[in-house]
Amino acid sequence: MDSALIPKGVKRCPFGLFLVWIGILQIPFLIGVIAYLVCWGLALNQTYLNNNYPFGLWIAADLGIIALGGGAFFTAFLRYIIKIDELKNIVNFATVIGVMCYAAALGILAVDIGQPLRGWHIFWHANVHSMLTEVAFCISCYFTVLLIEYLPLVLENREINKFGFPRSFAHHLHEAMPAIAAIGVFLSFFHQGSLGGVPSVLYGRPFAYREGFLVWPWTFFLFILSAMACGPCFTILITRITETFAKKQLVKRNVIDILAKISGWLLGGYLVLKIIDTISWGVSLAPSVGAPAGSFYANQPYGWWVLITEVGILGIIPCIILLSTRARQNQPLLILACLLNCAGIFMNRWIMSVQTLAVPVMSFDKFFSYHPNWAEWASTLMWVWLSAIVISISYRYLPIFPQEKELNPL
Amino acid sequence: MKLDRRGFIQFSLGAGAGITLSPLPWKLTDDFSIWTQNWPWTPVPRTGEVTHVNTVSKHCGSGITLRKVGDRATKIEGRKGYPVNDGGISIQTAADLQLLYGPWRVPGPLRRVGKRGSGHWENISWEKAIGDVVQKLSDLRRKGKSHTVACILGSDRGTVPQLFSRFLKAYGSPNFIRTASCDDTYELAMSLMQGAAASVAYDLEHAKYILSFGCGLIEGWGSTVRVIKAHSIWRSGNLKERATLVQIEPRLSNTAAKADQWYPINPGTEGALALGLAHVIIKKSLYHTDFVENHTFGFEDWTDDSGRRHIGFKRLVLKKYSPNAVSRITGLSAKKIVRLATAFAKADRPIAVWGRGKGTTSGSLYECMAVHALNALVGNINKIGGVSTLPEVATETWPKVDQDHIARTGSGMPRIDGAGGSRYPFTRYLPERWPQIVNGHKACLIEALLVHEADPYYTTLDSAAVARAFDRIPFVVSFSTLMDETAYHADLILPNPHYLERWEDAPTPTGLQVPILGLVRPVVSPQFDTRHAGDVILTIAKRLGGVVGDAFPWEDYETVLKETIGDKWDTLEEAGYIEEADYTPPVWENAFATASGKFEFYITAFEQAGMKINKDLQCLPHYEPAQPEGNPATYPLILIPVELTRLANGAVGNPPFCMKTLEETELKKNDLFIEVNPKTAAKYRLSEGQDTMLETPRGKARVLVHLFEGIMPGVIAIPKGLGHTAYDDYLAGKGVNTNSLMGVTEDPISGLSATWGIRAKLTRV
Amino acid sequence: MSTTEEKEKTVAEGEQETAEHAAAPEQLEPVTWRFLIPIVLFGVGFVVSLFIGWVIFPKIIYCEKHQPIDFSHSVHQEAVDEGCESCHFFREDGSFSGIPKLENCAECHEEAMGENPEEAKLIEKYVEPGKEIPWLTYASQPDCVFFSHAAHIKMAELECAACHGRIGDSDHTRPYQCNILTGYSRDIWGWNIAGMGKNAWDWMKMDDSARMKMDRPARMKMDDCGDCHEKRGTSNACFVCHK
Amino acid sequence: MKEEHGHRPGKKTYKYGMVIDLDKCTGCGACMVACMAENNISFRKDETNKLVSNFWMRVYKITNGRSFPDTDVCYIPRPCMHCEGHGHHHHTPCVSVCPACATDYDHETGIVSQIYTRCFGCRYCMAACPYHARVFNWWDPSWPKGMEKYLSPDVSPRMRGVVEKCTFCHHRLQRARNKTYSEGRREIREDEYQTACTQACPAGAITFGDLKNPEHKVHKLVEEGKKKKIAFRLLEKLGTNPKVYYVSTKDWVQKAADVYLGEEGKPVTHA
Repeated sequence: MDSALIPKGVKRCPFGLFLVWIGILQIPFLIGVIAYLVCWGLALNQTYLNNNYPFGLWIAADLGIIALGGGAFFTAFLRYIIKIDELKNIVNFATVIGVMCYAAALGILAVDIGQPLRGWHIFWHANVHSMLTEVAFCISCYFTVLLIEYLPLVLENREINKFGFPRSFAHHLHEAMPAIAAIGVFLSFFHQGSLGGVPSVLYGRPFAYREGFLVWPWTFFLFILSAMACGPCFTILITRITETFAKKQLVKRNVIDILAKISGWLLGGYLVLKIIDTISWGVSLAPSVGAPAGSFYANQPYGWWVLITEVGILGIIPCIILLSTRARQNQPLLILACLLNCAGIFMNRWIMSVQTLAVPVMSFDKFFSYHPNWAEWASTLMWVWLSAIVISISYRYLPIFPQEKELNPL
Repeated sequence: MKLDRRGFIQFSLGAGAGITLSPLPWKLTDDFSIWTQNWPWTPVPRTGEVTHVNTVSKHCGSGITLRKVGDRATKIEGRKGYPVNDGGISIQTAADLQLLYGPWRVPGPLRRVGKRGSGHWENISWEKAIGDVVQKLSDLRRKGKSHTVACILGSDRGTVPQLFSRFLKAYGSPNFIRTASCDDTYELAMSLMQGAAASVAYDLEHAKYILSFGCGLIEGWGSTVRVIKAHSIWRSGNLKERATLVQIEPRLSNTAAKADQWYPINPGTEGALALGLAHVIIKKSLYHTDFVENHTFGFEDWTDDSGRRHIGFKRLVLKKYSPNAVSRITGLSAKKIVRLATAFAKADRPIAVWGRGKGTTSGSLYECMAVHALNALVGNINKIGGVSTLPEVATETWPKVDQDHIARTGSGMPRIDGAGGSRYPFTRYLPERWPQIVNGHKACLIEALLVHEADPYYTTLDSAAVARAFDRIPFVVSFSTLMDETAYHADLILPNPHYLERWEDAPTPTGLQVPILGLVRPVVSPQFDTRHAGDVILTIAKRLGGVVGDAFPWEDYETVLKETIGDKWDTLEEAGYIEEADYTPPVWENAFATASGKFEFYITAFEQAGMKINKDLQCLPHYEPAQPEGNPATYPLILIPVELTRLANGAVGNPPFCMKTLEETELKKNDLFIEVNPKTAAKYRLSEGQDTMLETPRGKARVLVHLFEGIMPGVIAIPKGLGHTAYDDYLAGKGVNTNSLMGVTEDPISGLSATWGIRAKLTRV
Repeated sequence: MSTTEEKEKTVAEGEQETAEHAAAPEQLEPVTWRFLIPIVLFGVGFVVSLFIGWVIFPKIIYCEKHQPIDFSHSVHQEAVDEGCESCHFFREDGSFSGIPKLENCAECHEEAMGENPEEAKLIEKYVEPGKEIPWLTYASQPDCVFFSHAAHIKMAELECAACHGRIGDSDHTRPYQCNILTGYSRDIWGWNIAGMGKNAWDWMKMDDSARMKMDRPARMKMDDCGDCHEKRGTSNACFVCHK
Repeated sequence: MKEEHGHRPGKKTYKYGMVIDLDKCTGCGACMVACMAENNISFRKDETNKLVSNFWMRVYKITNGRSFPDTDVCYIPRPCMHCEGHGHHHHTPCVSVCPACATDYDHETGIVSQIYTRCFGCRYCMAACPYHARVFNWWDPSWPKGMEKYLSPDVSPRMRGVVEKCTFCHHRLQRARNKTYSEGRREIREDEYQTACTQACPAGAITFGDLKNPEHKVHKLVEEGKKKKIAFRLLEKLGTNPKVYYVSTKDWVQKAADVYLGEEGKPVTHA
């Protein structure tokens, strides 16, 4: 019954089935909405955040999501600036994913702050010295950019495209895309870095604090690199998931392979730097404040295993897979690599935000462990479900995968 | 059609432009911003003229300055230059405004409706309320049952307590009871050993070596601020000048933590240690020869007129309390005992202080005497940095009460607590004993009970027995300002104003060596329909008429106060206090009003009072092991109640601010923590925060375990001051009342409670 | 879509439109006024919204209240000899008494001193029952603001009028306007609804004497305090004006 | 950045700070209560979870981690350190990170402010402060009926969702200024500006004043303490450069001040 809206030459599941699918996604989504209302209505005592853990799941998730969303800017960068043409077949989808990631980032901040109605003070009374200000500005700017990148896709919907104006507008946008992408890329490079700065300028927290290059601590660059390394993997992951649900191939494997390979190299580079950074921190910075590196891993659940898992299992292993052509070609292995890589980034962001606060600084500080409560989980995951809904709709009605027709002739 | 669409667009473009060029969006943004910054439900305190007024705190006798904004009291601060505290303030006093303005105040006269303790009250007029009391009391008096009326007060010093005791005298009852404190024992010890009719005073400020037998000096012994200030003096100057504080206690209390040396000994063996130290001092003849030889009696063996030989303190101590013997009792090595004794005796200005915790329990007389004997040995009695008797600022005496027949017979009757009788001739009050006696008789011993500035229902040992005793008292009247447990279980509440709303005199705070009279004055307008207890007593007496009425010639309490202070009034009102700074205690020659006219190691008073003394031992400071209640087999551990600085455990409940300052290892939600040594814990497989059942012969309670290295293995400590049932849920329902776990162990010679702990067991739940 | 298409369309629409306006026979010179339509429509929208923004909006956002008593500053100024500080005095601790309490008024107005009906009102409504007068404070700031009169009057030696305008010479109390959203007096935002103009940023440039000529007080928003502090080289740290 | 404000040459500046004598401090807690009463700090029925309860001044109870009977306990009162943030980037840790300029370092007084109406509760400053000196309003503050009566108009009550902290009783400085100005003076005398905790402390363990002024007690105490090697600051090594000094003759306490592993490799612990 919605066939008129569905792109020409492609097949979609029956409308009823589609409704059921959306309906199912609605349920967890609505629970998330309730969590939001609870936190806004009854204040943040409804979470497990406390004075020792002013940052928790929300901030960690924010850092993680933005890193994953890095796929959008990086693919755009490769497509429009480095001009790797194959990538035009996946850049649309990368954009859709990016839009949702950044929407989530902003949405989560809106519940994390204590006085959401005053949130705009961050722009109105901005403190240029604060990493958070930098982040806020870049994120919101880049979010607009992503929307602009997403808009032509919407306009290319069959029905909308009938009207002259949208058509031409979409057309012009497409022409402007490289420029827009360039802006986006610039913004992203910046805020991905600033996010790295967020924990690392805290010189009261020796676990996260880093010296650096000019005003930027080393993590500034680590974050950029890691975002570029995992972004594409996340894009691949979501693409493959979509394919599974769509029960058809949507992107040619060579396209995916390019992304995977690049991702592998970057991940490798990142790991090298990360290891250097960790070691130099361990031998110079940590001791300089009177605490052997070991004392930072003294309290469970934040023992040495954290570092090993993050760098080893979730770093080196996927890196090897992505770099070896044969392993990469093996689809299950590729998926595994992508999964590990994304998990690794998430873990890294959690460590940089939450473990930073978990480590007692004053010698007589008690260690307290923190785990998010239902409200934090529900409100964070809400964005996963919402993204699923948006992606489903976009996939159904918008020409996102240029190769779909070719790969699945009717 | 199309035109309309375009037209609309053009119109809205214009509108948009117009609005943008109008203040509307910009101003709205700004107003919205302001709106989000001042929520209507966030209180905005009223401003006004700031004034400062001085008065005296009833908690610790400190001078305080109230900061007022308009008619509102906004802050209590320590009064600069006040002799007791000079600017400092105690934690409870600092939070007092919460009690003044708090919902736990009794709003006006209340009469019980429904079951007692059900918390159902009706507001009645003062007329009616006082009418009820007068009715009841006159009936009893007519029936010749005047002696069945009792009063329980927190103190017997100052005009208001005096009015109560005078009332009983004129009315015809001997039953004026003061709630328990170390004064009970000290007054006894001082009267027996020095023939003085007052409690003790310590010149802590000038002492150089302070040997504390379980005194919670820092926790709030005597007048909190004053002692802490003294401690600061000990800690001032260069390290050599500094005084030495030695704490003897099985637990690392605040005082122990601040002490230079902490000697944990088996609980309840303080007396033995004191005698052990005496042994060393005598043996090494380090004692003050002049004082001991010329101004004491019963040090050496002596023969009485009948030619009977009596052993002296010296022989007794040398015979029975050798370091090794004492070491076996106390668990402290003989070497340490010798070292400690030597250090103490050789120190310049040593002083031995006694009175467990904050001094809210009476304790063993012989133990007190043993410690006091140490002071005698080093001859610091009435000396600078030594011990003297609590001095008071002299005030006018009241006209004698001329009693009628009923009054005479009534007040001639034996006291319901058995104090002052043939068995305990020297004891004045037995506040922990009356519940058993009341429960022990079929007949109703107390027909009417008046309670003022005390919370016996909460503070008396063995809560279960106390509750039963209360049930057997048909008429209970509380004068409480706050809805405390006693008020909650009373039949009638005649609320006294908060001390910030009323006049009263504040006599020398406990343990202070200088006579000080403070003036408590109304600095806040009355917040509720309250009436001064003094005035209420006057009215009751007048309404009863006859001799009772005649005994109270003053028309109101203010007159009583003014006339009592007499010609000093103007000075007092002007300065807010009178301090006789140049007071010095009498010299040894005329310091002792005992039969021998000397300081008595050997108490002669006992025989004179016709007490059956079969052994000299009974007249000398000695150690009588006071075994804690309970069978060691079933109750392997020893539970000691401890007092915390930040937790008020007296008649007044802990204010919310102070509750907030409790450590997370003292209270968690509504459960308190007991302190357990990790070794003990390991033995019973208990871990930090463990949910545990604490059981004693007197009761059981659910508690949490806190592992603390500062407590002696085998001993567990539980904080006093929790487990309130009245007040408000800022305080009520949190933790347990230690008194519900404790029983009364009577001191054989004084009849006072010598309870310092009880046997207990822990089982995981 | 190309621009030529656009034009054709417009014309087409135009014709159609006139067709509807059948009452027009002179179809020969149709273009003469048609081009006005968009401008007119735009203009209408523009004017209407300007009107709303400048005239109606202020009426809505501010509600007007009147002082309990129509007080004449000028009359009292003559009666007293210490100027403003006779009634608006400094206390010993340097704090400022602000609007006088009833007792201050009662010092003179124990009984009526004249026939003035307002005075009569004062006496029987407030002095006799001993009820404080519920004055509406024009210059009251939000609770988060700390303002020291001592600092401004005693130290900086500013004239009262520098901020409060010539209220001291007024014969009647002007209506008090209260912002329905924030609940604050209009004087804070300033009487120029645009938050600009003579009373706003101009007054910073004026010397005190000029400033004193203002009949209405100056704007009293954070930026104004900030500007003046900047100008006079006084600290602008947060806690200087916040509590 | 508000930090530069009031940083003007030729202007008399103060450097207010504290010296706390841990030998004298008895852990009685009067400072905490005095602070709560002075600064309209809210309280709730259950305050036993210290992670969400509101303290500007918090007294820590620490032990040396030795076993009975060698255990020792020390009390460490902890107000806001009002860090000068020397060393690293000359920024107070919490000030430089605030995205909305809701807190600043006043170079005229050395006091770190907190503006509740500007703060929107991102809590970045709390993450930046290693002393836990900053607390968040997890609840909307409320007072039992009648108790608003004791609220002081000098300190603005906070709302939910904002961060607050010790201000060295800045309103008392304002009071002192009012007084001096009305007396035509500019200099504020030592006794005219004292914090609530300093005044309340029965032990006289807290001394407050201008660290730069050699006439002031704090200055003398710091000098003397440094000479005797008994003065120290918390987490000196981080370079936060706090303005609160501590004095203790106990060796293990001095060590505990810095990130350090105590006797037998056991860290000193919060008792």
